[in-house]
Amino acid sequence: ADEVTLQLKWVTQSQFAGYYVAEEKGFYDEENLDVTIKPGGPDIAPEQVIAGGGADVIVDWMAPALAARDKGVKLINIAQPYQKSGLEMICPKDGPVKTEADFKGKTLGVWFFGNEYPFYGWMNKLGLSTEGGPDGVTVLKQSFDVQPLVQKQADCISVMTYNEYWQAIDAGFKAEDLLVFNYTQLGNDMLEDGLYVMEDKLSDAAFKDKMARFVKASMKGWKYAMENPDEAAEIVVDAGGQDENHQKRMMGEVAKLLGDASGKLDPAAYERTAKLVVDQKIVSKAPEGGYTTEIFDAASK
Amino acid sequence: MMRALSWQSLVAVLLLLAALFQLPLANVPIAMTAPAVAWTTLILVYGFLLAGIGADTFMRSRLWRGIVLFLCAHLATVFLFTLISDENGLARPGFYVVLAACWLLAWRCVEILSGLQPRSRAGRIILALIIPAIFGAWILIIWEAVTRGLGIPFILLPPPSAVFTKLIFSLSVIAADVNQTIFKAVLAGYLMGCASGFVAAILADRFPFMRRGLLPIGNLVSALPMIGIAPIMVMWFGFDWQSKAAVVVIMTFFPMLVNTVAGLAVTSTMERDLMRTYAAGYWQTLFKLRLPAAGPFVFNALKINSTLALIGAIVAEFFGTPVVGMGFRISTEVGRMNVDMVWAEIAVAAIIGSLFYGGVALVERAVTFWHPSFRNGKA
Amino acid sequence: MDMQASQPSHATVSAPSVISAAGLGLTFQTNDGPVRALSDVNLTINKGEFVSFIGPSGCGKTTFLRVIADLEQPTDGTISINGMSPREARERRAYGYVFQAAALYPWRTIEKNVALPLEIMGFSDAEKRERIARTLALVNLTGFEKKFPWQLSGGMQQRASIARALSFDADLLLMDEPFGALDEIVRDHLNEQLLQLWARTEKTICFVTHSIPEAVYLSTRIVVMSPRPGRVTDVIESTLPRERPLDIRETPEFLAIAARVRDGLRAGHSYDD
Amino acid sequence: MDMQASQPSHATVSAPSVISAAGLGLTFQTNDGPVRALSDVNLTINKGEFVSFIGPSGCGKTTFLRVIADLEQPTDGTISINGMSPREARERRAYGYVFQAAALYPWRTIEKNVALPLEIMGFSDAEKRERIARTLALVNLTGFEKKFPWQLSGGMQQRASIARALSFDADLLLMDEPFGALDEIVRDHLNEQLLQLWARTEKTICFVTHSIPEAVYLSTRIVVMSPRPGRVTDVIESTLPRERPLDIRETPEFLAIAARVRDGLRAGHSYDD
Amino acid sequence: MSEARGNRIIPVLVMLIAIVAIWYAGTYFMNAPFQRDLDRRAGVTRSSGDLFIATMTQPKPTLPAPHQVATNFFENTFLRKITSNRSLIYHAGVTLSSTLLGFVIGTVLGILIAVGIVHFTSLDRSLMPWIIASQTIPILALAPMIIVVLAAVNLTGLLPKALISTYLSFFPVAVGMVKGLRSPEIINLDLMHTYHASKAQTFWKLRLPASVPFLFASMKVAIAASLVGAIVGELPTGAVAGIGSKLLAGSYYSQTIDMFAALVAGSLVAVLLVTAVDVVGAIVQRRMGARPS
Ligand SMILES: Nc1ncnc2c1ncn2[C@@H]1O[C@H](COP(=O)(O)OP(=O)(O)OP(=O)(O)O)[C@@H](O)[C@H]1O
Ligand SMILES: Nc1ncnc2c1ncn2[C@@H]1O[C@H](COP(=O)(O)OP(=O)(O)OP(=O)(O)O)[C@@H](O)[C@H]1O
Ligand SMILES: [Mg+2]
Ligand SMILES: [Mg+2]
Repeated sequence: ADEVTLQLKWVTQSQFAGYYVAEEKGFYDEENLDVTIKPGGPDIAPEQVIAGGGADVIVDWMAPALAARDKGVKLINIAQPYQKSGLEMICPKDGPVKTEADFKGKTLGVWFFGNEYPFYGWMNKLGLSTEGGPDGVTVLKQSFDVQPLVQKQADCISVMTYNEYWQAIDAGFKAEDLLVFNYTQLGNDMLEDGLYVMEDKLSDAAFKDKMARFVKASMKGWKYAMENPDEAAEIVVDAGGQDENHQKRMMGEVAKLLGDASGKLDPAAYERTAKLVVDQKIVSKAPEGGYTTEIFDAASK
Repeated sequence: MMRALSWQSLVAVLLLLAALFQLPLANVPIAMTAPAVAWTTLILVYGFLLAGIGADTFMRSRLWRGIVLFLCAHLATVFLFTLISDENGLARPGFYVVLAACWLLAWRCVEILSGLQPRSRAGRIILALIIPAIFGAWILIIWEAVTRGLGIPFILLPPPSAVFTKLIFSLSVIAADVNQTIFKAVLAGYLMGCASGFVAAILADRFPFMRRGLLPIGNLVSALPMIGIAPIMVMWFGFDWQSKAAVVVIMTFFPMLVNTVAGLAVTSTMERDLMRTYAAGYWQTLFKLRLPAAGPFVFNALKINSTLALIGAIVAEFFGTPVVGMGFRISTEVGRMNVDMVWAEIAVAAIIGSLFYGGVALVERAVTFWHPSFRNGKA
Repeated sequence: MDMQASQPSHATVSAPSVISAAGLGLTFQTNDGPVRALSDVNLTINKGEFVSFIGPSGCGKTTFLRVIADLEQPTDGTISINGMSPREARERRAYGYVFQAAALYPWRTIEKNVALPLEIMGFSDAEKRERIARTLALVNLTGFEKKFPWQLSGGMQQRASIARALSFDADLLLMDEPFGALDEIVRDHLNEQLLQLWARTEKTICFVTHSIPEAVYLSTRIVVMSPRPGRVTDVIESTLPRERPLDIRETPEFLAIAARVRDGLRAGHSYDD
Repeated sequence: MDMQASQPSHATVSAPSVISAAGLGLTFQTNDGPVRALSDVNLTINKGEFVSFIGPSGCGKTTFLRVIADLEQPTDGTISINGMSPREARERRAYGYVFQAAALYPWRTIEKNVALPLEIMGFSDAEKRERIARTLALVNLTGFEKKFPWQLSGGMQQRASIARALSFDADLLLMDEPFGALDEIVRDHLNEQLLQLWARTEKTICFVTHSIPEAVYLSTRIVVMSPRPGRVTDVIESTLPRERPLDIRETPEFLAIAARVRDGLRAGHSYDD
Repeated sequence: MSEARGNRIIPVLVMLIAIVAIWYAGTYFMNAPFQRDLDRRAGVTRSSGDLFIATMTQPKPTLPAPHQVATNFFENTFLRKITSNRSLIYHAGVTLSSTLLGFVIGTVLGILIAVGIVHFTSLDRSLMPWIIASQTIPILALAPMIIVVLAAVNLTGLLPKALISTYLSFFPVAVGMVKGLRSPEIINLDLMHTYHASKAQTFWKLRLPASVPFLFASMKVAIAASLVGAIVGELPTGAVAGIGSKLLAGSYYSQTIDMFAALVAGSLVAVLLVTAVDVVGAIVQRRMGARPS
């Protein structure tokens, strides 16, 4: 079988259920693939891993992938399982923030490590400085939980619809207590979990073929996960995911972001993301060739 | 006077001969048209190296031999690097062979300098600085040669020259980070942690019951992975420097406690009996005998803590910060693929850490000058 | 052997007793069981006496001095110093103690080391200066005030520690092998000076030594001790005059006393340590 | 004073010279400038002699022994050991050295400590066993083979270190104040034993001491030294017979030699250390 | 004897009880504000006793109560199969293996460096300042990158984590051993010289045995450092297994109770390791004739 190493962006959880399901259900085997799934973590940059040759394909967000491309690591998107963004900002309703206009002078929690771009894009659009002060917002590098809200260290914090949002609920906030700013709804979203490979490897036909089979099997896994969320969550827990209930709920939420679960990249979404990274000067020049439909097309045959 | 060729020189000669079979040393980029330049460089490199070997073999004065070797080895290295400076991944095996010859001569130079016994204080200080400096420089030179020569991807390991450039151009950002991490978190935490550890040690000393209860616990806690509490401290004390300082306080408290208590116990029975014969009180004995005697131990803790404090603060910043600070910068810039910035911060951290440590060591030398370890300064 | 050396058989019966021990015993509790360091010691020392203690290693000489100085508590018998308990005597700073090692504090200069007891006892600055100068001159260390202990030879350090014990002018001096580490010539010299000091100041001195000639040369009385358990086996009165030039040591009288001390010593000695 | 003590004026002129020093000098370079530790030492020591070195602290006694042992390099003059350079002599293991402190290795038992030089010199196991047993018996330590040094008294430790120096049967013994730390009785006993050993084995012994009686009692010749710079000021031949019971020390002949040594010593002495 | 032991244990017990009491008080004060917020949102009013109980039983407290931690620790230690990835024993085992590997490599490396420094002046002069400087580098910040870079050259699994432990543990060993190898007094070295012993003989028969107490003292520090290295090294390996991953996972999901249980497990491992080194040291030194204290 052909060996493929997949580097995830984060720890094992239902966010990546499709890949674990494809592995567990033998979809990869059907395509004659031997897939190794490497979980990520807070300080793992998948871009670095793939540049160092530690993976064949990675799950990454579009903005950091384009940034890496700008730095000479020629990453290219070959499929886009997540068609919608799961990023949100939540504020307690009894807090000072009621609308976007109230952000001025407030403290907002943000994740970094490549996850900060949508936020900066949004603030850019609102014309708010992120340097603090009465006319700007104070940015906190937030931990990956909802403590800042519990401890009232921030007025609003970042959450993923499928993960931290539910931690807030678990911590005792009710849905009606929370004000939600959804990046997708506000039109500030950037593409999230997509599959990326090194561009130069695509010149190898065998590799291309391997990737096409990988994408095909992975999307089959995603479809299965969408249809059988509880089973998918259990598979994730068996693979090392924490907290079964949490994973089940996460799977339900993730399913909402997959769209038709085809893994097709919407060029318009790509262009919007590309424009945002240029606007924010994350990259020095407008990205070119950040994606290819070749693999996806081959996979859908 | 001719003496036997030192083994470093001998091996260097052999390496230089071997390299002749490996020419050219580096692929010349197509853009660079004049091969004559490459040849001139090669001749210069060989010339300097052979001059160095000659000096090592024929010169009389140790000092001058050291100086000439130093110049020859490093000038040769500089010219060698011009061969691969245009582009990454140019070096061929011969390059490394010649580099190894340069390194051997530098080693020989260090050996000669180590053998010098300068009479003047200034001479000794200069020597004490220059020898490790050569060693450090060669770590950087080899690093540079490997990253550039092999064309290692920038985001895995940038060459030191790129790190240095980045450092120079980002001074204002780094200054803000240093201010946040070092001057707020580390300094405050260090002072509080050391002071409270010291006071706790004296309390433990005054009340034996407390000592017997606290010390086993202190010994235990000082072996614990205190890094694990960083996320908890962030949870409790918020995102700003206070939580980092709290981590530093906890990490520095126990080493200080344990060391000071040990230090307070070092006085000999006879020294303490002397105080008893004067019918001296507890505090008189403490201030006139036991604290001065504990000095070396207290400074030991201060030195250990100086590196612990830095590491603690930086790691704590991984778990949540305002958007400034060395730990913040390191973790976010990795995410942004600005690896040169990461290394620049690390370099600054190392320099500040070394200065911090060195400063404490100097104060130690001034305060505990009487301790035998400073007296018989046997090299 | 005169085991009941309790009463001073000496001439000056009228002199007040500075130290008087009766049935004194001390047992240390150690891991391997009790160690009987002193046993049934009866001894009275009068004002102005110079008493040497001699005996093999481990016979309790140091322990006895430490009991006097209230550094150990006796387990049997009684002892009184100037009619007080050792504790009271210590709190009134009744004695100066010279340890076997110099025990100078390395972070203090010689002058500061000598000043140490004066600081603790709260002497005024002027008085401190005066006393330091005087006692350092007494032990021939003028000019070395600002040196640190490790910059001095062993003999000079020992002299500094004697100066320290003298500085506050206690009437009783307890000296535990103060000259053990010195060569014979320096030792002779210091012996002479100590005798002079004693003659001049009328202090009472208890002096531990391993050297028979030193004991005979210095003392008005020599207490010979023997180990296991530590006890007094002989008390020898010196018949030498108070005025003693160094070459008194070659007189037959001196040698006779020395021989008696040696016999006393040998009797209580075993050879395997 | 007999400054040119270069020729042995002793009876056995025909005995081969073991050590001969001519114009020997040694200057240490220190931070505060050069220290002249030895200056113009002329001395010949013949086979079978027992030579004591005596002199105030810092006069170069240890330094002289260390030069013989090739632990220091002389800066002037020449010295030869059995006709070889000190270095060659050391490499042929020509001497045994007993340091002032016992310097036993605490992690080795007494027997292993004595075995140390034998191991290094590559003796066979059987021979090692035999020699250990023999030398330990010689210093009266049989039965203590398996003890660790701290389980022995100071005197026993010192005897073990002497056994160690004797174990490989060098013809020359260099002993630097070996009995300095012992009390008088033990010292007397060891002195007697050392004399017996010397009489039996015909070794040549160089012996440093601070004690005049010890020097006189042991030696065939006494070398008196004086400091700043360290030099030989007197060489005194002993007229005592080879056979010496302990009480020879009270004879007038003994006292006369002792007095001469004391005079020689005092002449070269200054009192400030 | 038993009285002496009682004298040693009672104060420790009292201190521990005091700590637990303070902990409970802390639990109340740390958790109460959020509990009040919750109650306010839910419109509940509680008596103060009720509030106290509520702060002790929060599922995701800011500071878990000692009994919550103890229960969690007990369940995850004794009630789970050792192979289960919820078992703390399993995670401790993972951390232990890389700790020990790193510790062994670090100790060997430290000894080698010390031997080099003691025998070559050029190394002594040039290396020592950098060994100190090396420890001021926040290696922990570098750990993720190191693991990625090592993965790039196909070093994965135990070794990369162990190397971080190595980096932290070689330092105390090197420094301690330099001291130890230099601890023989001049007189002992001179003794070897009079025997015309070779450098190797001097090393094996004098320097090495003399350095043993120093070695064990620094190994105690080194093994604790090694444990820190292993825990930190686990964070960037995808939090798959090990105490570090439990800490991290706990912090992702605000499972403070889990985090504290993991901390307790880490502490126990630390105590065990340090004690083990201590015991081995005592045995070795006893064999070598150290005086029982
Ligand atoms: N603190 C102690 N604990 C237990 N035993 C002790 C203690 N101090 C002294 N001893 C024992 O008491 C005995 C007498 O000791 P002491 O120090 O008085 O002897 P010494 O006559 O001064 O001998 P030296 O001439 O060697 O100084 C010895 O057997 C010694 O081991
Ligand atoms: N390594 C050294 N460096 C510098 N000076 C030294 C050194 N060793 C000895 N000296 C000096 O050389 C002189 C002679 O010293 P040495 O040790 O030979 O004296 P000694 O006669 O053995 O004295 P003691 O009786 O105190 O042992 C002294 O002044 C001493 O300070
Ligand atoms: Mg004593
Ligand atoms: Mg000497």
